[in-house]
Amino acid sequence: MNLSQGLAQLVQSGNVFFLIWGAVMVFSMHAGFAFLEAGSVRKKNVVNAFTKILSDWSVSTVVYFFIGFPLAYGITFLTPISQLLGDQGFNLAHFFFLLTFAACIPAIISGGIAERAQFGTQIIAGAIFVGLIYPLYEALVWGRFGIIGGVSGWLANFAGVPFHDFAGSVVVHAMGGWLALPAILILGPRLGRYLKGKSMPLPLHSIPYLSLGTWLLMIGWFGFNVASAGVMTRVSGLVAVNSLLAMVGGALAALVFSKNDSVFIHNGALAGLIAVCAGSDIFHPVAALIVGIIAGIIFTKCFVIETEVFKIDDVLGVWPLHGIAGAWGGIAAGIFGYEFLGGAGGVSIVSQLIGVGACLVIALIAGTIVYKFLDAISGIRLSKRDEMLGSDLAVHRVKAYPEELL
Amino acid sequence: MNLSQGLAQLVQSGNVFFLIWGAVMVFSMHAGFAFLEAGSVRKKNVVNAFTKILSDWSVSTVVYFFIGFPLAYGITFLTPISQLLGDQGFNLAHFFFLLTFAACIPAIISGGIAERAQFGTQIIAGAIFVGLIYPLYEALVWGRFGIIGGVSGWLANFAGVPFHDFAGSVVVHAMGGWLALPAILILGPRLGRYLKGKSMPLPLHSIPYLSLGTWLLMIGWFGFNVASAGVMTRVSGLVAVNSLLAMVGGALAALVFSKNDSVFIHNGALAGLIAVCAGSDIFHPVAALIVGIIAGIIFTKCFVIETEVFKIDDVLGVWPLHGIAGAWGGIAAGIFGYEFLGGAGGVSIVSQLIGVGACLVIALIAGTIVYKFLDAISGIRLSKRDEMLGSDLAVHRVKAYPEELL
Amino acid sequence: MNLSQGLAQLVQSGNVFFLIWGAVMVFSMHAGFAFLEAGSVRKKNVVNAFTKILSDWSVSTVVYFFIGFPLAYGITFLTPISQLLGDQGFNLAHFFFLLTFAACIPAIISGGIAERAQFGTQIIAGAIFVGLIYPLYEALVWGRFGIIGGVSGWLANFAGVPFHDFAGSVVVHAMGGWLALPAILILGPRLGRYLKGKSMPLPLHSIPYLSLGTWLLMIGWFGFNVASAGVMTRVSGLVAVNSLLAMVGGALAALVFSKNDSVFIHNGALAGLIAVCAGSDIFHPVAALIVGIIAGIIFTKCFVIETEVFKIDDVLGVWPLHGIAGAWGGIAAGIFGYEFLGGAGGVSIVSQLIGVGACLVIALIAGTIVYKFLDAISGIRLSKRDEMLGSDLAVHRVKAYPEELL
Amino acid sequence: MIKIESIIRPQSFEAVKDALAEIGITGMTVIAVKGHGRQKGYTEVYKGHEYHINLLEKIKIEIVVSDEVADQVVDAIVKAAQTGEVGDGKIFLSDVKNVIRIRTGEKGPTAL
Amino acid sequence: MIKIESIIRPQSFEAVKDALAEIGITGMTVIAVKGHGRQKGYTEVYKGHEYHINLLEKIKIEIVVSDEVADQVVDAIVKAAQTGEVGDGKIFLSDVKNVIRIRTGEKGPTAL
Amino acid sequence: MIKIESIIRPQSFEAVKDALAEIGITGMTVIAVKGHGRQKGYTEVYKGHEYHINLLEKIKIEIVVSDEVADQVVDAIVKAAQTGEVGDGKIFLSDVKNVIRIRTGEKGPTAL
Ligand SMILES: Nc1ncnc2c1ncn2[C@@H]1O[C@H](COP(=O)(O)OP(=O)(O)O)[C@@H](O)[C@H]1O
Ligand SMILES: Nc1ncnc2c1ncn2[C@@H]1O[C@H](COP(=O)(O)OP(=O)(O)O)[C@@H](O)[C@H]1O
Ligand SMILES: Nc1ncnc2c1ncn2[C@@H]1O[C@H](COP(=O)(O)OP(=O)(O)O)[C@@H](O)[C@H]1O
Repeated sequence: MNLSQGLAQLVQSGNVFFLIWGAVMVFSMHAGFAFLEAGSVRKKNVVNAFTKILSDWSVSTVVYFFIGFPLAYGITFLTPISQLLGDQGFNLAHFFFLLTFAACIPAIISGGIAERAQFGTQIIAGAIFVGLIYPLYEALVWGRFGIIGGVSGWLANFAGVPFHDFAGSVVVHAMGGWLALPAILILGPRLGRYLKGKSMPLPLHSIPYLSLGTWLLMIGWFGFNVASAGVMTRVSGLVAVNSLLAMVGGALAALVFSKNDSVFIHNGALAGLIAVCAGSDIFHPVAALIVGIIAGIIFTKCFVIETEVFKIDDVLGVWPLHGIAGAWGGIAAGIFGYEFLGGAGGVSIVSQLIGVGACLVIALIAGTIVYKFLDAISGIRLSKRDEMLGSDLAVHRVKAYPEELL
Repeated sequence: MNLSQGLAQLVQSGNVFFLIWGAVMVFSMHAGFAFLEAGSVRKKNVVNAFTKILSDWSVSTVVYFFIGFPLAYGITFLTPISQLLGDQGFNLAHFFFLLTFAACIPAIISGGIAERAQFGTQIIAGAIFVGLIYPLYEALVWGRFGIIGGVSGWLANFAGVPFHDFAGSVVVHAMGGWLALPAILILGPRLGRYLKGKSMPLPLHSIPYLSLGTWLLMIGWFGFNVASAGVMTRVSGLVAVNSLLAMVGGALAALVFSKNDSVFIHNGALAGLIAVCAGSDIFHPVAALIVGIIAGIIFTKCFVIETEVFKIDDVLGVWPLHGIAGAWGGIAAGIFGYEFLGGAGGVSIVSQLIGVGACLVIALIAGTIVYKFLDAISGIRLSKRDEMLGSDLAVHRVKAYPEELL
Repeated sequence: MNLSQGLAQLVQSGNVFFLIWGAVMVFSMHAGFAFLEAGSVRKKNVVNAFTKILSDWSVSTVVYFFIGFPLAYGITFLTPISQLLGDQGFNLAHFFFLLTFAACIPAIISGGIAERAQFGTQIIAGAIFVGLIYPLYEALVWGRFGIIGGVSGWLANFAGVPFHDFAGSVVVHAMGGWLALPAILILGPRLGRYLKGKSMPLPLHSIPYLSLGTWLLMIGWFGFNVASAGVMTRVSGLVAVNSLLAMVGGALAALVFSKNDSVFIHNGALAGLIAVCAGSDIFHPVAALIVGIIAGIIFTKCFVIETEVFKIDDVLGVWPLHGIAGAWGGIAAGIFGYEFLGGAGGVSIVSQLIGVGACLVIALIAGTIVYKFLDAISGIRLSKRDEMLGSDLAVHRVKAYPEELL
Repeated sequence: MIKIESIIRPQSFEAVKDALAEIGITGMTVIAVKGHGRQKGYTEVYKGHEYHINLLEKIKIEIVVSDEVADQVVDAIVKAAQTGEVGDGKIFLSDVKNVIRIRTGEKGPTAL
Repeated sequence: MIKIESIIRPQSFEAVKDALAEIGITGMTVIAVKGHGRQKGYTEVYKGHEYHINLLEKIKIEIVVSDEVADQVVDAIVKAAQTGEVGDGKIFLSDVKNVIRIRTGEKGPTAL
Repeated sequence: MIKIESIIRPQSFEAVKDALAEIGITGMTVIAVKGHGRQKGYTEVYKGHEYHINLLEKIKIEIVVSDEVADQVVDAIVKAAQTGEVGDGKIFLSDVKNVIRIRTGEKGPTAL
């Protein structure tokens, strides 16, 4: 083997390894989703949280493998193994990495509709989103249609530069959050959540689980953003540190604005991470800190408005967290990405607004149609009796702590 | 430094880093073993689960460093440090990676014999397995004897191709599961597990811990399988995606066959991962999915038959999980590895059956001898009083939640 | 791109990725600190543990980014983004990695002063340490002053070789532990910890959390030590295996000396890891095992002496763990580092003693001044009422398990 | 004095507490219990083995009052906790001979 | 009516429940308690400091029945819960003045 | 015989247990309860929504003794559990008709 072949092979190996590393990091975020939800619901719905996240992941894998990924990128894996191995399985590793993003959609929704949604219909809704809706928008931004995100797509022609979403503030998080909103509205609040117009927050199960979930998400997020470079040779320390600074910005802002509230500081860190995805490759670190601070404030304020003023029972606050902070991230890339604000340039606020707007429209429409349809066909909400008993016993016939008292 | 030296050094660095990454991933699986067991036993044996796994790991490290690894590969580390550093410590990294496999043996057994086995004798049994029995079979398959797995070993001559076990479905999991079986049988069931011939499953402590353990195992497994390539330059996206698909296949099959049972979906995912190890480098992804589905069904059915029909008190179901699904994985490599079933070829069902058979025979004989011997010498079971009190208080003199009620 | 450019770029990418990998590993150790503390305190201070660690992390990030890192290394990031991206963000990745070390300081202290220290003042103390004190000593050893650790610094001239602390036994752990000591002494014991001169250990909340925290620390530690190589091309399998052997040495020694105590075996593993950091690049593996064994014994004995004889209420035992075992690690590098004891050489016991001594002096003085000062200004201890109610309700107005009983 | 022990559904607890507050009762001791009665339970499955569970979560409230107000308290609880379905719970009344307030050492009805 | 409070070992609970079911008793309230008595405890060690613990886990069963059946219930419990070793527990009997079934408002023995 | 039910602060429990041991009382049953009374509670905030909580953690100790020693027991508890601040708790005394020791089947005061 000569030198240039050796180097090429090493580059390829490095790229495959890099993507697998990233994919596994984001895979571990799904354990984070599970614990975040398990900590935030009541004890009687804890088993359901774990089972749902793992089932959603599994179904997502199958539909994204056979349908979603081929749809978004025009690459199918129903080809001979020799072909799959041709590039040391780089395409497969790429699929794995992007699957971990796609599978966030049902995981995000799950937290909003917890404690009263049916298990079966939610799995189906998740499959539809991961198999069709998400890949559609993905194809527009990152994939083969490129109308919004392609360097020579329609938007690039229209606004000068394409929509920029480096690691999915919009493609993943805003999409998930805005798909969740119709689901939450159609389902209505949990029994006892609002009594005679009075808000009666239902106590959560466990701050330690909530914290564990958050840590798993925070840790894995560095895979989410860093490996979004796509290949190791484009890895960037800037992406890592921007993610870091936005995360701590969100945490600190939430801490201050909530007066030391533990639930908010954890969610604030996540809000910062969600907002920084889009522009983490082009922000100056100081800008990333600011973007994160704003995201932390957004979550702290919007969650309270959503649940107390609008009386929308969004259990984990996924709409303000992923939906609004994600949209903010997309817009922020169109602000702090500009060179005069310290950014690396190559963005346009117009493109960003259009890209974000397209996401919201698609998500709201798709979410409404899918959940209305499923509701009409088979119902999406647990029966009153099942909801009172808790989905753990009603659906999975086991309690979170089977041994407890006798 | 010239280019070719630079490249060679980079390759070597990459390989060392790759193996350390893999080793750490599998090391983290041991936390998974601990939580899986802690969640599946009763509260009074939770501390014991944690202490046992960490002690087993520690003892395994020492015996495998001084005895097991040298035995299997003919490499000793009792040499000058200059020699150890010669290859940037590649051999040491390799040892670390393989230790993480070897140390699975006592961790697997631990789950089957939980809640009634003595702490001390089990440590000794683990040391014997990791120091002698496991390295023996390892040497036959992967190591310096190569009779079963070597390209020019006896089996390769006899059946045309050697036994193929890429990442240890058989070498690690079947070995662990079939070593556990005699231990479980010799110990007998826990007090109260079968009353007057009636099966009375003892309730488990915590589904969240069981789930955490499973997630740690699932995440780390990508290190287990991917880093089994041995060097970074042979990393393969196919291995990662095959592992993924078998995992979700196992999870989904278990979910369906158990009617939404949370314990089964988690174990089903593990069954899929166990079964795919052997052939993850040569399966077509679709075949990996099928192998996983079958593994999920195997666990769901066999566990119930084992514990309800045969009345074998295998607490975590390690025999069906690691033993049977592991053996299935070895055989599956000899089915779906064939080119006409989409595989990469180079396997023989005859070799696979012989390789698996050899493992089972060695494990059953060694397990029986070691546990019978230890039982005769010093007893392997807790006293009735200690078992009723729980091993946490009896052995470690502390409860899992010392603060609870006063 | 020609070959040598290609190789150079690959080396750089590898180095950036390597450091990010390491940084994320050590970042995940902070979840470990949180769970270790949450498991070791009483239920009424669990939320505080999580909130404190995340707040400390966030504040540390900001102060180390703007002040600490520039101070220690003379590198600032308030430069144009083009410059930050020049080396693919290698400097930023380096900052991230070193931040994860710096942020250990408040996390270490946190465990010693738990359950009675004020939230706000502790955040400020942490900021002072991470922004000024730690970077000062860091600059002396690893950074731009180099008086103690530089190859041409004062100590190198005085004793022939500079102070050797590969991965921070002294720079990080001893510094943290000896800064904690004055804080613990100034605060005094928790209410009810010593009654009429009698020691009344307060029961801990959860062994599973303690174990989870320990596992997170143990796993992440391989990033701590391995990535201390600084660049991937200097990665060393020896460092990984030395860390491993010291860890199991510490665990086994603690297990034996504490008679199967679960708290001690977990802490013993950490003691081994703390002690091995300094010399993990130059010890022979057998020496690493011995260093770990001694560290395990040190913790087991010193903790009991500290809390039972001297009646110092060091909740998690951070002084014996990080302080004493860390200092031992620094000294051990000056013993087992010598070639006649199997080491790689290049060390001097005189340098090690001076380096360790300097750390202890700086830490004791700085810790005393900072805490005395804060105590005088605003008080560092919770009011009696708040301490009795627990900091969860007093400071964060939420309980760890809000749902519990009604 | 009379001791009123009520076993109620957990979800009725807030309403009962409010009803008691309305009639001026604030002293009470609350215990998490499991109840067994006519109420149907549910099925639990543990690793493929089915169980029928009929120990259900209940809340027990213990209130000691002077004889005169006992009836009023009982009525308030019944009203607040009644759903009409099996499992609403029971109230048991029994005599209390004496009460001591630890803080002051006071004895008898005034100590309540 | 009589209130029968039994404090038993947790591991005897299933047997006691079965024995009660056999004689037609299903109404009961169950509480997890800690008991202190003659039974030896165990040693706990927390970070090198030894404790002797003698608060042991027990189950308390409260059953209210009409006077006639009280003896039968006591016998059934004693039989099912007796191991003969210290720590088997105690049964306390006391009077109950009235019972109310919340679901219907019924009072007196028929409300049981 | 008399049943002494004391509701005390968790932090007083060790002192009460010691005081009881001193006067020779070791048989007791202990229950974790929540208490509601005059004692001020605290504010809890859950995701931006404030609550006032006044169910506080208490320990309930149940002791059955022969009539003669009841006063002595009450005095010991009051002394050990008194801090003088609201929330110290209450002691309730009531009659017990009979006691059975499960281990032996013994009945009456000697079974204590
Ligand atoms: N005889 C009894 N003694 C003690 N507790 C009882 C008795 N009967 C019922 N209970 C308690 O009251 C609860 C409700 O009783 P149940 O028979 O289910 O409903 P209902 O009171 O509506 O007929 C039970 O769960 C149990 O806790
Ligand atoms: N005087 C008492 N008052 C209240 N509970 C008691 C009393 N004596 C014993 N108990 C309860 O009965 C349990 C068993 O009592 P113990 O003295 O250990 O055994 P035995 O009843 O076999 O002599 C104790 O753990 C405690 O819960
Ligand atoms: N009438 C009552 N019935 C039952 N328990 C009571 C009653 N009054 C008080 N308690 C219990 O006693 C505890 C202390 O009472 P509280 O009024 O707060 O203080 P104090 O007894 O010092 O006036 C309460 O938390 C509650 O558990």
